[in-house]
Amino acid sequence: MSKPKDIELVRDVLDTQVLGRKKRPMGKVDGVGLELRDGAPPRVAYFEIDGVTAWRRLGERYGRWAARVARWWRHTEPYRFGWSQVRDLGIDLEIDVDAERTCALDLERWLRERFVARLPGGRR
Amino acid sequence: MQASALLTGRAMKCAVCALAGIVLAGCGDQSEQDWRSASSWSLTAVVVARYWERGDLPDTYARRALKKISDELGKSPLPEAAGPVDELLEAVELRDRQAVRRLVRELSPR
Amino acid sequence: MKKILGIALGIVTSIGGFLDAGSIATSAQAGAAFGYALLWAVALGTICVIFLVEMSGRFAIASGHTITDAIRKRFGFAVLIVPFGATMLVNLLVLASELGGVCVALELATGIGFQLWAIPVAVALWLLLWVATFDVVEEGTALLGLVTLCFVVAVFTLGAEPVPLARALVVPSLPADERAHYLFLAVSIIGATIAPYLFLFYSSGAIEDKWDKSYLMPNRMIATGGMLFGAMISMAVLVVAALTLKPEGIRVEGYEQAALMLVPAFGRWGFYLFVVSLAVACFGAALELSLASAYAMAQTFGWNWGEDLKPRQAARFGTAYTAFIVLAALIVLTGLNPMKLTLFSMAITAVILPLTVVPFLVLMNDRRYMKEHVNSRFSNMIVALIVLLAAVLALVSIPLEIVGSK
Amino acid sequence: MSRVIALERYVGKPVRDVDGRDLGHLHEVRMREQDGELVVIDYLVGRVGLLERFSLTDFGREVGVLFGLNRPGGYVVPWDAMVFGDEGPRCTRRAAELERFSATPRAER
Repeated sequence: MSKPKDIELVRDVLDTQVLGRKKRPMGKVDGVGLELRDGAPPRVAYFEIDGVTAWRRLGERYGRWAARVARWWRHTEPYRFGWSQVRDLGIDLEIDVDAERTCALDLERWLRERFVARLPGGRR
Repeated sequence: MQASALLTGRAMKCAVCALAGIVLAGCGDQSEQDWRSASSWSLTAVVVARYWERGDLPDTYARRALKKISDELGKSPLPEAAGPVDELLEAVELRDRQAVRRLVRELSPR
Repeated sequence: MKKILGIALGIVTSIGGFLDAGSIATSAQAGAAFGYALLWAVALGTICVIFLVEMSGRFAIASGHTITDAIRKRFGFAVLIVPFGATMLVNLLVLASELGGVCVALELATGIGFQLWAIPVAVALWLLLWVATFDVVEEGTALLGLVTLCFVVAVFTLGAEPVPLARALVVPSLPADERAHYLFLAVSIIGATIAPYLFLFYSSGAIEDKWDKSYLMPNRMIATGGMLFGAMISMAVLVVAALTLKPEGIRVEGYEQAALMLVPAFGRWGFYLFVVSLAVACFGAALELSLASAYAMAQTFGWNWGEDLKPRQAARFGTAYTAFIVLAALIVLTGLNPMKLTLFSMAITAVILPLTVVPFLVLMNDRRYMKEHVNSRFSNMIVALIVLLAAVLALVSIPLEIVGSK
Repeated sequence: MSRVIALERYVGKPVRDVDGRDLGHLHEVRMREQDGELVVIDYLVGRVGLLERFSLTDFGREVGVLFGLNRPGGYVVPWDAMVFGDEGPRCTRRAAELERFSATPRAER
């Protein structure tokens, strides 16, 4: 378990795979919220996992389309976590969170209930 | 019946030779591909018939292949070439090996 | 001992990915139209794919990343989306070609039109992925794939002369006639040989099997041995077509014509061997392709992935390949000539190759990912040259082929 | 007074200095952990965008030479000299006042 002190945000964090507890994949670091403060250096407010955020990086229009599509599975807000929740940062970024309980897996749960469970063998 | 088969068989033989000749001479550019393809399909029909007659191909395949070749030739610049293929097809459908053998002998280009 | 078994298995499984609708269609056409002349294209593609597959295994071992994963992290989402989108599109076309190949094989065997087979074949494919585990899928198709060795046997039965064969393998030649079609076929052969899904799939497998440093050598052997093994079979297809179809004046435009090529070698068995080879090779490739595409999606968006997970545990992954198979089946249902579809998919593969290969090469030279295992300059040059050459040739020859066939 | 910006939207965007001179693209944010928080030290702005992301190792530079991109280097903008507005990131100092850096292949971390 290691958390480096010096970080190059784009190279080390952005687009890195995020794992929850028990190494459960949750998504990628799609966005970073940076808090700009008066008289103090900016700090990371949160890291964000959200497909809509990722698509928005291609342009505002793609972001709007992605948001519209995401509404199908009632996904309305991005999943956010702070630096204090990060336990390990290397090839992947591990956070101390139970992935299943987060909105990062909205689509996963929606597909599991609406689609996979209705097909033969999908309940196993 | 036999005579007419012979006649159309000869017509096809001529057609195949003519096709091959045209292809070898390399005529018009745009239609060159079409001629090549038509000649190849005609020759395929002969090979299918020959292999079938030897008992090397199942009936269903031989019938379907000949049908398809006949369709392809019908669309080609030389739709007449489809005639002899239909004849082969008929002989295969009747499982008349002798007729097929004879047609193949007549059609095979030297 | 276990590793030796693993290597043997790796070599055998790579046939599943190597010999597919693309290789059979392009090799058969090339042999029938130009004799041995295009053997160099198979050789060139094989050299390149050996390097690429070895690299993707080494990359997984050294960095712990799959390729898609690393491209996203290194270059960002906006850059990844370009090769990702292009690869997905081509994968879909190729999957449709493979499904089409299985359907045509069934049509040849039963006389029932290939479009009617699209749905049953797609369902069978999907069900295997849905309920079976990865090992069953991979090893099963690999063992069945051994039937394609019949093409190699046929080369010997037919008595191919080795000298002209060897010359065509090493010395590229340009025919006097039909140069545009010749180039198009060369490009399609290279595209069929260097399928991107092949090395994307391979790197995912290495991560899933948790390869460590001790696998560096086995990786090299599997990549070289497996790809050579596969190349030998697709060369055999080309040689057999040159020996049996070309003298009859048959140019392969449909699988009906290709189906004749083994008859002179094996008689009645020849027809069935061709049909079974086509069905097995295409089905194996379709399995790998569906999985590889779902892997790529999961790794792009960070989902759960892995064939050993139950669909419940990886719902997005399962949905991805399901959707993929459905779309491919729809393409087959449109009734496009499967062989034409295959040839164009292969040529387009050659066009988009640089999009995945160039970022991958940059990664292979990045010490932060590769540590001391970075590429040598030689392998960089080989892969970059072949891939760029193929892409340029493809861009030139695809329009010519379209104009020529109208 | 503080506000939160979506940093990923500014990555790769062109940056101008106070005189309107083009500095290159924003391609890296260097941070350090201080008292359990991740804090910005400075921003790297390069003449060739993607410079940091396409780590310029030997091969990268070879590709760069081929495509005429081989002018590695750029400016280090301290945290207090960067403003994030609607129209993109902007540097509040002159280019001449900024520290330069060159993107030579770094040693392994």
